Amino acid sequence: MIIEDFVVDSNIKIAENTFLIGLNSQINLDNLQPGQFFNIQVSNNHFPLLRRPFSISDIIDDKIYFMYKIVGEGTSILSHKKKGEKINLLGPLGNNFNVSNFENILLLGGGIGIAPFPFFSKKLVNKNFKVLFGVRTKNEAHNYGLKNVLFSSEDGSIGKKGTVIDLLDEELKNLDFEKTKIYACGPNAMFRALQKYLINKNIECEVSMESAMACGFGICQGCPVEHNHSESYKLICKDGPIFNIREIVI
Amino acid sequence: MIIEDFVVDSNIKIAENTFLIGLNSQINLDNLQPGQFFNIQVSNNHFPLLRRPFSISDIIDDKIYFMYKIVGEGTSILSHKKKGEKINLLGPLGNNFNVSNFENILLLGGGIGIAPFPFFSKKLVNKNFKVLFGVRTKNEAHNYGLKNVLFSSEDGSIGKKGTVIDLLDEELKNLDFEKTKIYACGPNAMFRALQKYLINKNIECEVSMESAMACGFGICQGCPVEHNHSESYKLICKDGPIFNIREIVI
Amino acid sequence: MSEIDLSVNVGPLKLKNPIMLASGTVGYGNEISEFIDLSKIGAIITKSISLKSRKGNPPQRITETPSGMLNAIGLTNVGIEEFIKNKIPFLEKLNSTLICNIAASSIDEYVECVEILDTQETIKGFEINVSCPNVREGGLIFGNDINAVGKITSKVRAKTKKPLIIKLSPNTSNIFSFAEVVKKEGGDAVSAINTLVGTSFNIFTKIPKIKNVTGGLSGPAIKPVALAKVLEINRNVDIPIIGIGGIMDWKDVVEFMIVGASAVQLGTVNFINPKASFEIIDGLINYCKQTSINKISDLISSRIIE
Amino acid sequence: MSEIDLSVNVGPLKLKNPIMLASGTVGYGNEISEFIDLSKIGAIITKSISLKSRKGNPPQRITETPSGMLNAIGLTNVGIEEFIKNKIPFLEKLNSTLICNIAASSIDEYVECVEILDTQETIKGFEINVSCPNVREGGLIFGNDINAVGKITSKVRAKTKKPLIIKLSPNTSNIFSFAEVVKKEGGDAVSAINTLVGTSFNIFTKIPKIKNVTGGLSGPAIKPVALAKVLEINRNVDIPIIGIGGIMDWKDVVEFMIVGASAVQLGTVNFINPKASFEIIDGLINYCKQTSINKISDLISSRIIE
Ligand SMILES: Cc1cc2nc3c(=O)[nH]c(=O)nc-3n(C[C@H](O)[C@H](O)[C@H](O)COP(=O)(O)OP(=O)(O)OC[C@H]3O[C@@H](n4cnc5c(N)ncnc54)[C@H](O)[C@@H]3O)c2cc1C
Ligand SMILES: Cc1cc2nc3c(=O)[nH]c(=O)nc-3n(C[C@H](O)[C@H](O)[C@H](O)COP(=O)(O)OP(=O)(O)OC[C@H]3O[C@@H](n4cnc5c(N)ncnc54)[C@H](O)[C@@H]3O)c2cc1C
Ligand SMILES: Cc1cc2nc3c(=O)[nH]c(=O)nc-3n(C[C@H](O)[C@H](O)[C@H](O)COP(=O)(O)O)c2cc1C
Ligand SMILES: Cc1cc2nc3c(=O)[nH]c(=O)nc-3n(C[C@H](O)[C@H](O)[C@H](O)COP(=O)(O)O)c2cc1C
Ligand code: FES
Ligand code: FES
Repeated sequence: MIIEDFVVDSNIKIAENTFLIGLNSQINLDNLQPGQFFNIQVSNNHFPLLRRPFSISDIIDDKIYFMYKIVGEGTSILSHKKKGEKINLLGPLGNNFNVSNFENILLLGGGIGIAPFPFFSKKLVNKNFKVLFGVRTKNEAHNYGLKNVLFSSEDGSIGKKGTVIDLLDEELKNLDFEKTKIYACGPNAMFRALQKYLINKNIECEVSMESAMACGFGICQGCPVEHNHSESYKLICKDGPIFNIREIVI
Repeated sequence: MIIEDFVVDSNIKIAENTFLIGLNSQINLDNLQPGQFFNIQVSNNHFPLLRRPFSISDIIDDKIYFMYKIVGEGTSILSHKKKGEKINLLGPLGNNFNVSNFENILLLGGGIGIAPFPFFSKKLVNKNFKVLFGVRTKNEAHNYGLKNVLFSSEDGSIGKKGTVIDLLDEELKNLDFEKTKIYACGPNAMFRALQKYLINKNIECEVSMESAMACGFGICQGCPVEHNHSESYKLICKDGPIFNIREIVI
Repeated sequence: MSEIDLSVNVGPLKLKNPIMLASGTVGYGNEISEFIDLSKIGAIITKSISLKSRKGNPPQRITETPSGMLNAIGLTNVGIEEFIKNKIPFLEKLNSTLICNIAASSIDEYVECVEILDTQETIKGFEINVSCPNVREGGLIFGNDINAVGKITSKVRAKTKKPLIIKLSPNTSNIFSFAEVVKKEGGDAVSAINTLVGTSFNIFTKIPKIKNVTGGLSGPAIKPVALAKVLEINRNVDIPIIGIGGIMDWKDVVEFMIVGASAVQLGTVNFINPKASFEIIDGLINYCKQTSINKISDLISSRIIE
Repeated sequence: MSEIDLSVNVGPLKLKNPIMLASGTVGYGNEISEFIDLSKIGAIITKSISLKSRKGNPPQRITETPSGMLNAIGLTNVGIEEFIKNKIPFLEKLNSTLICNIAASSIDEYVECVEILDTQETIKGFEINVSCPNVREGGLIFGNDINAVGKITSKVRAKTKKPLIIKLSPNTSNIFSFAEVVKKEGGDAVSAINTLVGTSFNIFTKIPKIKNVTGGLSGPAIKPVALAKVLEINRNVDIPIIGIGGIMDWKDVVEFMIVGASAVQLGTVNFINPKASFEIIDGLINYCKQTSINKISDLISSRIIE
């Protein structure tokens, strides 16, 4: 874990309300794992007060990328950062996606939940994987850093009309459940649907959970999640953000 | 009084910690008077919360200029504004310097108190005036928009060694008190010294007072000054900021 | 212009919309009327008036704090006589709904003020300030003394039939008990909150930034506290509440109404954006349209707590 | 490294410097020890410990507010047994000055906890949390009941000779009376303040942002209130005070000490900058040099009020 100022190298819009910020890294990026995140201080005064967590979206040479959607004050401030400005990162934080030996890998991204998958895809080069990217409408769609992408959209403006679960359902028709693993990232509503969908289907599935966070490294107890294997809550920032979908109460 | 976004045209450093910001004006600047000020919102989130008051420093064509010194969060944020950014102005506020028919006019600026004098000087073109500019050290000195400047510095690094009152004393030796008027702007400590210095000298003197301000236009009662001609306090933002030095309690 | 019904009732007080301008943050209306049409605002509350004029506290009176400000104005005001002579006629001309806020140093002074002002037709209601943190008498002494608040309410009630609002102090552990007493003694509504007691010192000179040493904290910093106080009252006492504290935009107004406020007051924001009340009314109309609400009063206490 | 004497005494408690890490904002030290050397900090206060482990409140537990945050963690903790077995040895190894914060649901539970923990040599003192706003029992019920605070103090005092600090609630109109009782019943110091009660609602779903509905407000927003509480205690009661509330940098520490704090605690800032305590210590050294202070304890109560 480090706390360090990073210098903005680029900050571009890649889809509606969606940006990709690239930072020159002072630290060695070799050991970073897909699914990990950094807690980012978006301004150097205390407004907003808390850091904002963002998954590692990509790493190219000595640059680290975060993909983010403007949803409030913090992400809006981030979107105004210009090349040369500094922002402070705390991390890397959290656990990572578990790459096991499955024949088929499906990466499920709901909205900005797609963020960790460019980096993750790179670790899957030799594997048979597809990215299922669910959006509301085609303006939100992009394929930055992604290969083998299938889209679903709520309004049918791109890919399959429906949710990313509908798309998943279609894909799974041709796959052997036991040889397939799903990695999902998106809003809780999507996870709830996914959890329900997977009942009675023998498919492994890891999800990257979101939560309001203060610290991001386990000292505030602000990010609990109910977990089947534990009497006490697990912490999303420290025990997660990646969990087996069957072990958590969403 | 207007509340309006102005677009930054330039923002340059003119001396140590001292900047000049130029804004393209949407409003007619013809009626603005030297000594008036605007209350400026330095950021469009609420940090800092309150506006910051700045005197009109200069007007060139359709551009208005403010000269400011970095003393805290607000002025620091202001110094980072770039061409094209917007800042919100409320004003014009306050009364103005009274230009009367005196033979000799002395403009006394202590530190950033020099700010209103470039604009004021322009209204004095046909008059016999001198600017006495007191600084701590020569790094603070500049002559932006000023003519006939004499300096004093505490460390003697530029002009007369001493305070601006010492410089004034020297200048007044050759002048007829009754035909001379002083306009002063600076910190309260300078006004207290000036008030004391002028006792028993029959010289007219107007000062531009500073105060912490919330509203700047008379609704918060946050900027009182004790006034000899009034039982209640006067408001610096509305009844001032310009007062006859003999009528106020500093 | 809009089909949304913005009107609300605060007990017997009928307002064209829930936006009021808070006492002490708009003087007597003259300056702010350069920016907004006061007849379009729910109501304007005067700076606290007392029997005799008050000079107020010496400078420095205000200072900024993180997302807030401290003030110790000290209830500067022109006194009742001057108020009636010069301030009321102006506000009358502007067609604004006028609520008169009263501060006093004794229970009798409150009563006397209300008696004198009750004949003024332009005054549509009274807000009794028992909660100013910045004066020795009539401030927190009353505000934190539940018997005093009860007595003031009942005695003032006896002198006026106009809507009677008591403005409560947040500097207490059980604000709802105060609201209870107000209701029992015949008050029509409570407003909550006045400022929180705070202070700030210069670390080099070691002197307080505010001459009065302590001041009242207002602005966005106090919004969560204000909301909790409104919620506490609303959960425990059946009395209309006017929500105050840190409102900057229409979203904050909606939040206060959801939590339990029948109307709100804007304070500090007037200093930063004197047009805020107008922008907020527009924002509320949009919000109602967007969420298919026809009557804004439907928002009041519409919180959902599982 | 520096000739400045940073040590302070909080009653019988001797600290190498006035910087303590506040309860609930550094867990049991393990995570933050990756960023700072805990042996260099004045003291670390544990997350509130209770007799049995507590699961705490369901999510969502925190939300941000202007210059602050609300939390309703609900005193999640591992319980005394696990604390003694696994947490104390770690802190002992790090050579940190350990203060144990205790929360309980009854007076007897407080007493029992202290009795059990008193034998632990690593524990250098107790901080009794009678002021958590987020649990039904042992929270504000005690914190706002002056008799309960008196009783807790005297009964706990009887069980330990170690420094005894009572952590006071700010959600009261007369915090100094509580400090008075603490002194009378043998407490060594008070810490002030715990969080202010606040809330926040989502204006579209109309549900509270925090599952517990209300939470505790911390961060820079509350600093002026915290300073005023410290000042109120210091003006009225002769007892050492640990100042807490909204400290972000060394300037804030100096402000608290000038106003009357013998030491301070850092809370929310640890989440944003876990190295803050170190940077603050450096800042204090510089300030002392710059203002020619040799002993930082000279700052305590050095305010100048005309
Ligand atoms: C481990 C982790 C990784 C994340 N990775 C990414 C990423 O790669 N790209 C990305 O765009 N976002 C990511 N997020 C979400 C991101 O942190 C939030 O969108 C961001 O904090 C919002 O900040 P804001 O100030 O713009 O919005 P705010 O003004 O704080 O909030 C705006 C809205 O977003 C909601 N919100 C705030 N924080 C969260 C949160 N943590 N989770 C869910 N909803 C929230 C609020 O309730 C509110 O409705 C991640 C979150 C976590 C916990
Ligand atoms: C009518 C008027 C005209 C002014 N004109 C100019 C100008 O042309 N150029 C310029 O640089 N400054 C001017 N000032 C002062 C300027 O408003 C303050 O320097 C500014 O508000 C400081 O903001 P900040 O956030 O940077 O500092 P803060 O962090 O708010 O304060 C930093 C320090 O400055 C002090 N301070 C803050 N506000 C004031 C104030 N209003 N008066 C005196 N001390 C203050 C604080 O006590 C503190 O010590 C004027 C002030 C007034 C009232
Ligand atoms: C400068 C100032 C002066 C105030 N004067 C009064 C007053 O005279 N009477 C009163 O009842 N409240 C007074 N208040 C309190 C406000 O009416 C309001 O209750 C408080 O500021 C909280 O609201 P806000 O956060 O929106 O400002 C004053 C507040 C400020 C900031
Ligand atoms: C997430 C969180 C958890 C807290 N838990 C505790 C606790 O268990 N016991 C306690 O006495 N105080 C607890 N506090 C209060 C802090 O110790 C401190 O009094 C308060 O946060 C004010 O300081 P700050 O503004 O620096 O954060 C907690 C505060 C926060 C923000
Ligand atoms: S965010 Fe602080 S413990 Fe997880
Ligand atoms: S600054 Fe508000 S009245 Fe002068």
